[in-house]
Amino acid sequence: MDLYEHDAKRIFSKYGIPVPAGDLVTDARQAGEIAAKLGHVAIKAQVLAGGRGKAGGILTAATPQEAVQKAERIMGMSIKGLTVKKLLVEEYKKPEKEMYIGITIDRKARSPVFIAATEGGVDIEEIAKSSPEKIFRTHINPLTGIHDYQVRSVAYLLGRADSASISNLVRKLYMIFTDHDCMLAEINPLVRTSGAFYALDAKMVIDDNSLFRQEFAQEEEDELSALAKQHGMSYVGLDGDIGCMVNGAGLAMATLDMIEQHGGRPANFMDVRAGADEEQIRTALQIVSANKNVKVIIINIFGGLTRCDEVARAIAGREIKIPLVIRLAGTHEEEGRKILSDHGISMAMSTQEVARRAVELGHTH
Amino acid sequence: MDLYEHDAKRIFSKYGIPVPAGDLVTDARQAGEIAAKLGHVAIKAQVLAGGRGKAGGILTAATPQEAVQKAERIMGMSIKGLTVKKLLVEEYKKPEKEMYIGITIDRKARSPVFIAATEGGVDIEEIAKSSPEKIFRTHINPLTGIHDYQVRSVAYLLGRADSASISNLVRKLYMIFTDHDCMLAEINPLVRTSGAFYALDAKMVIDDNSLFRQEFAQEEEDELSALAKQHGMSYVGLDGDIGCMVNGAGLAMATLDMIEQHGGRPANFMDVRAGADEEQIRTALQIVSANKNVKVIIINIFGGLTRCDEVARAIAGREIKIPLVIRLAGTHEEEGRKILSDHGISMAMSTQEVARRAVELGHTH
Amino acid sequence: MGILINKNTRVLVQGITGHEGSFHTAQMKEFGTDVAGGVTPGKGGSEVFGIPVFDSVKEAVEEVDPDATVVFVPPRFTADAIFEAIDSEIELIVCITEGVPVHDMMRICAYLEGSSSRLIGPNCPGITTPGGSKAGIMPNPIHLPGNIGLVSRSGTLTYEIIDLLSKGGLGQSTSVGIGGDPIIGTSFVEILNLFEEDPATHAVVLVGEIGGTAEQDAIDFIEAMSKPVIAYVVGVSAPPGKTMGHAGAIVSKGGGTAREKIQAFESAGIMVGNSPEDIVNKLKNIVII
Amino acid sequence: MGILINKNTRVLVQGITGHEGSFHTAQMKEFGTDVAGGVTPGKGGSEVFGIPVFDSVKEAVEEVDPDATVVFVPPRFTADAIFEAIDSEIELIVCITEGVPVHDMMRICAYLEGSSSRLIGPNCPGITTPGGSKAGIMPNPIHLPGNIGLVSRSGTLTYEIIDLLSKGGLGQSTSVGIGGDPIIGTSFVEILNLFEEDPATHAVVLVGEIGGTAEQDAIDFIEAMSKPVIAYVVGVSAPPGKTMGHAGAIVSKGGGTAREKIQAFESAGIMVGNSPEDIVNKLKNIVII
Repeated sequence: MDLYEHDAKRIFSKYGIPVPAGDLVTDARQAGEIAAKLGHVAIKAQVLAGGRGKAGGILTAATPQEAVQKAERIMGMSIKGLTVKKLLVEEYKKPEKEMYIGITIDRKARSPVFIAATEGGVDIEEIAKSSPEKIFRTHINPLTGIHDYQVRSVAYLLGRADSASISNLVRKLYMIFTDHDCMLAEINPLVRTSGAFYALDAKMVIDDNSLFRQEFAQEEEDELSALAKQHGMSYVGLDGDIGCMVNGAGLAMATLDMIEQHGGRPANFMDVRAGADEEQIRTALQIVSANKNVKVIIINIFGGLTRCDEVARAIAGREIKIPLVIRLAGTHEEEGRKILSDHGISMAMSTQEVARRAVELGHTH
Repeated sequence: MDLYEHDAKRIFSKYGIPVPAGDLVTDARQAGEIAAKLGHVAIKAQVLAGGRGKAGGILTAATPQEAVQKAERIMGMSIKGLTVKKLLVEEYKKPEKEMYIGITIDRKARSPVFIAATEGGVDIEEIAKSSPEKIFRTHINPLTGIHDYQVRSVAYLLGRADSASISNLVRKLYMIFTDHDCMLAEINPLVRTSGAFYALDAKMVIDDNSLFRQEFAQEEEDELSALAKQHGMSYVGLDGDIGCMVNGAGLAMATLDMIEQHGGRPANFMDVRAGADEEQIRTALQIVSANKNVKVIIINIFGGLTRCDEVARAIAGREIKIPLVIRLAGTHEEEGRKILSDHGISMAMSTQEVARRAVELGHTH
Repeated sequence: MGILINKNTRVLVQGITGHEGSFHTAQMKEFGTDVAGGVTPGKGGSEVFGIPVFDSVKEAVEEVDPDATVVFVPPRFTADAIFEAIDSEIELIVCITEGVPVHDMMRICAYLEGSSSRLIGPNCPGITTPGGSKAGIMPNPIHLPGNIGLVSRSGTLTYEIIDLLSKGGLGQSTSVGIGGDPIIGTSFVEILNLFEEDPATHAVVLVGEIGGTAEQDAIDFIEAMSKPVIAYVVGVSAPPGKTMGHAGAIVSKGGGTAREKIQAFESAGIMVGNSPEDIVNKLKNIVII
Repeated sequence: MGILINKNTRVLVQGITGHEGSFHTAQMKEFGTDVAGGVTPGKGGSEVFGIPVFDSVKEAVEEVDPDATVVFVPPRFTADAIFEAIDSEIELIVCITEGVPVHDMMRICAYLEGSSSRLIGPNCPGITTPGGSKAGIMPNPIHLPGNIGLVSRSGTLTYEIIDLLSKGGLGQSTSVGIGGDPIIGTSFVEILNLFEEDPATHAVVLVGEIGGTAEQDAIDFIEAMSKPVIAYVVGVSAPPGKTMGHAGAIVSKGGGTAREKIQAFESAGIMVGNSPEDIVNKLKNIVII
């Protein structure tokens, strides 16, 4: 899960990484009160999307009046489909120097990698592509943690005169990364201003698999995803009209791909996970059908621990009226087929077939 | 360095390992006051030596009067050459069951090893020899720390019904071991009494090399060792009459061995360490000669970073009157020999020779 | 006859008394797997389907000497179970558990280096050598002995492909699910290498997903293989940057879309199927030729 | 011609600008060692005796490509310096520093497994191949090229033995101080194995101390060696349980006295000298025979 900038900054601050003074507001007028205290401020849309600056979601204001005006301009704005409901209003820091430090996971090396660059504030990937020599990388052994010599390398790169403060930031960022099971912990830009360092932006992505031991309030952008997650399932809304309910992420993606290959458009991705029982399937059906665009629903289950007869029972007892295209295979497949045929429901024999039939059915509706 | 039982118990207690209530006293009468509060007490001599119990250094008392009497009996007692100056007076716990847990370093495996036994209170090495199958051992990877499955193994061994409390103790003992750079951290016996567990005794040995990062008050048993340590040297008093001042522990031991081979008895072990300069050597001479038994002093230096000319100058300018037998070799050997011969001092050519000459000289004194 | 496991492989089940563990233990036994023992701490001394249960892997090793272990324990305890298996020097560890924290996996993978164990997974369906043994959770009836090697990052999608292969008369030497998570114990290349060296395998199906660059990393190796490989990559229609159930199915910042992977295979002259049916058809052409 | 180092070995010095580091760098150069570079963080760009100094081992590797490194950095920073050398894949790391915490060494030794580096030490005088190269702190004038291999846990005692060997006409193929601490990177057995395989070595002197069982652990290997080995163990007169300067020179609870070690060698039929002179005399008999 992604953390909001203001949540990440709260954690940074707790670990002693300096961030600009500021506060979160949900009402544009509050921006004026904060500006009255802090003077020149930056007003930043809090949405879980990149490119906020380019979209006009980050503005500065020199006076309280201006702060209110700018805050009003940003509040309610839509950035990459997300509505801005919260703003971070913080002291504006004019950077003398902008740098980048971040830690992410290198899947190939199977270890964290610390990345630093003497340029920041712009897209680090752009720099990585155009001038790879400007990007410093060092892999961290997950059993030992970051070594002092690695910390020193980053510090010498970013500023020999400031190496003590930078070393400190590097160590703290690594602590944040490991303590919070991060997939990413990033300061971009890290700025130097009047001899001090500040994290002007803060980004943290938490490993979803770690949430049983990390304490983060789940703040989903949409209700259906949140509901699915509550039930141990995974749901992502898409903009088509064919609802999908599949067990297994790979099979779910294959189903979406084949809907598109047949000229249809999926309304969602949904993985009901292994071992789903009758009730779970019923809940999944409710979630998928809650999307008003859905004209037809694909149920594509290849059962292992999930039993086809349980799925069939959930289907037979459904309350929704949207047409279904069903494919059940694997554990208790025969029993499942029998339950459905007793209810007059026919079954497709493969993902290919279920996708084709759903697209056909969608067109006739 | 060894910690006193009461110091180790203070650390155990801080980490949440239960120890009997009690206090340290330096006056036998105080034992009565503590017994008045605690009831039945155990009175334990605080000396850095094993076998206190057999030597009569651990007694119990049922009343305050008895506590004072027993404390008087122990205070001032000599155990393995050490005078008892402090007593730990603590609540007497009648054990239902005595066990052993300890962590030490396995030099061959180059890792910590956790040792547990269902019998405790007696010498663990005796059990290890007579019934090795009763001793549970599990090596700990120093990069990962103790694994839960290892903790569980110990807990199941010592008491399945109490596995949660024992697991807790095991984890804490390992934390103590790593946090304090221990060579040994041991609870013997670990007792179960009225459903609760207590560390009746506590032993910790700290790696001397770690003292730059560990905060332990140096409490040396004898002044000369303490003085030597202050100057970065190593001194151990022995009961012979030939003083020794050598650079390097191996060469120092070889020197002692050869003194004995020639029928003499060394008065001390001393390693002045690499890089000793004129002043260091002068201090070392003072320490060695402070032992009143010393009739003759061997100076045996094979210089690397230590320069023979500096050693020679220290010898030439000495203030003590005890005869010296000298051997200097290695860096600036010629210059050293010249300085000594200018002062009319002759030199032996090997450890063998220096030992032989010292023994001869000792006999004529 | 296939890779990694065969009918002589003695299999241990960690988490044998759990819901999933016991279900799949029964399935494995039915398949013909020699399930030699199980481990559930605190349940040592009991039995599951006549299989002895031990408190620890160490005891299981002493009593029943397994060659492989299948891990079903919940995510919170998975890392410890794998460490225990590695320390007990079990050669092959198959971790089925979904939802293991990535940081735990990084530590485990670093620990595996220099050990004598191989880890498959986590979050994988395991390994099936048809006619031999199954160490995992693939449905029993879909397999057919043959000479196609299959390696996949997916679970249920793999079942469908195996099912279609079998129905099309294309039996499998071994099917291996390496897992869909960002950090896994054994890579495509390592499995491809085993298939290349396995005389019973004549052609290989590789099933990839969006996320990471594991598919691209395999290309150099595939180009040097003597056996034909056909690739299939799902997630073309997945919106970039959205989490797709698997932590592994996130489009990583630096590339990793399904389209990029498919293009990489095609540029290298490696055959790509666009559906399970297509894979079967293309394979039939190869195998006939 | 000897083991571990020879005249072509390119040596790096970590901690080159320190008191000890610079002194022994000069000594090594004088001996004929190819000292290719040095490292002191913050002093990159400077020079010591014409040798370039770098901020990091990585930079040194890029610029001067060393085969070995000699570590002189203080105990507080030693572990990090060794980790840096391992991560930079330097083949041979010789750690001279005395006083490195045992817990640091345990972590390093676990880290070394599966790495491409070998560590000698810590708390050791290093390695000398007379007529070839020196990576360490043994005094220059005492060595003589020849065919005796020497391996020792001691420092200055080793110098005396080498000195007597040389004066007795018994030159050395290589002398190795493995260090006196409880946890060291390379054991007696590993060095004995190198001497056994080295055609230039005809006989070996092993110098042990009280503490641990490293000497006993070597016995099986020595018994299988084709070359004669003569052992010398000091600390017979050391009182048990007293710290003798080296952390390694503590008589461990479970055995490890000098007398036990000597008896173990003698029971196995391995020759034991009782003084440096005795070693030289006994070796002369062997070498003549």
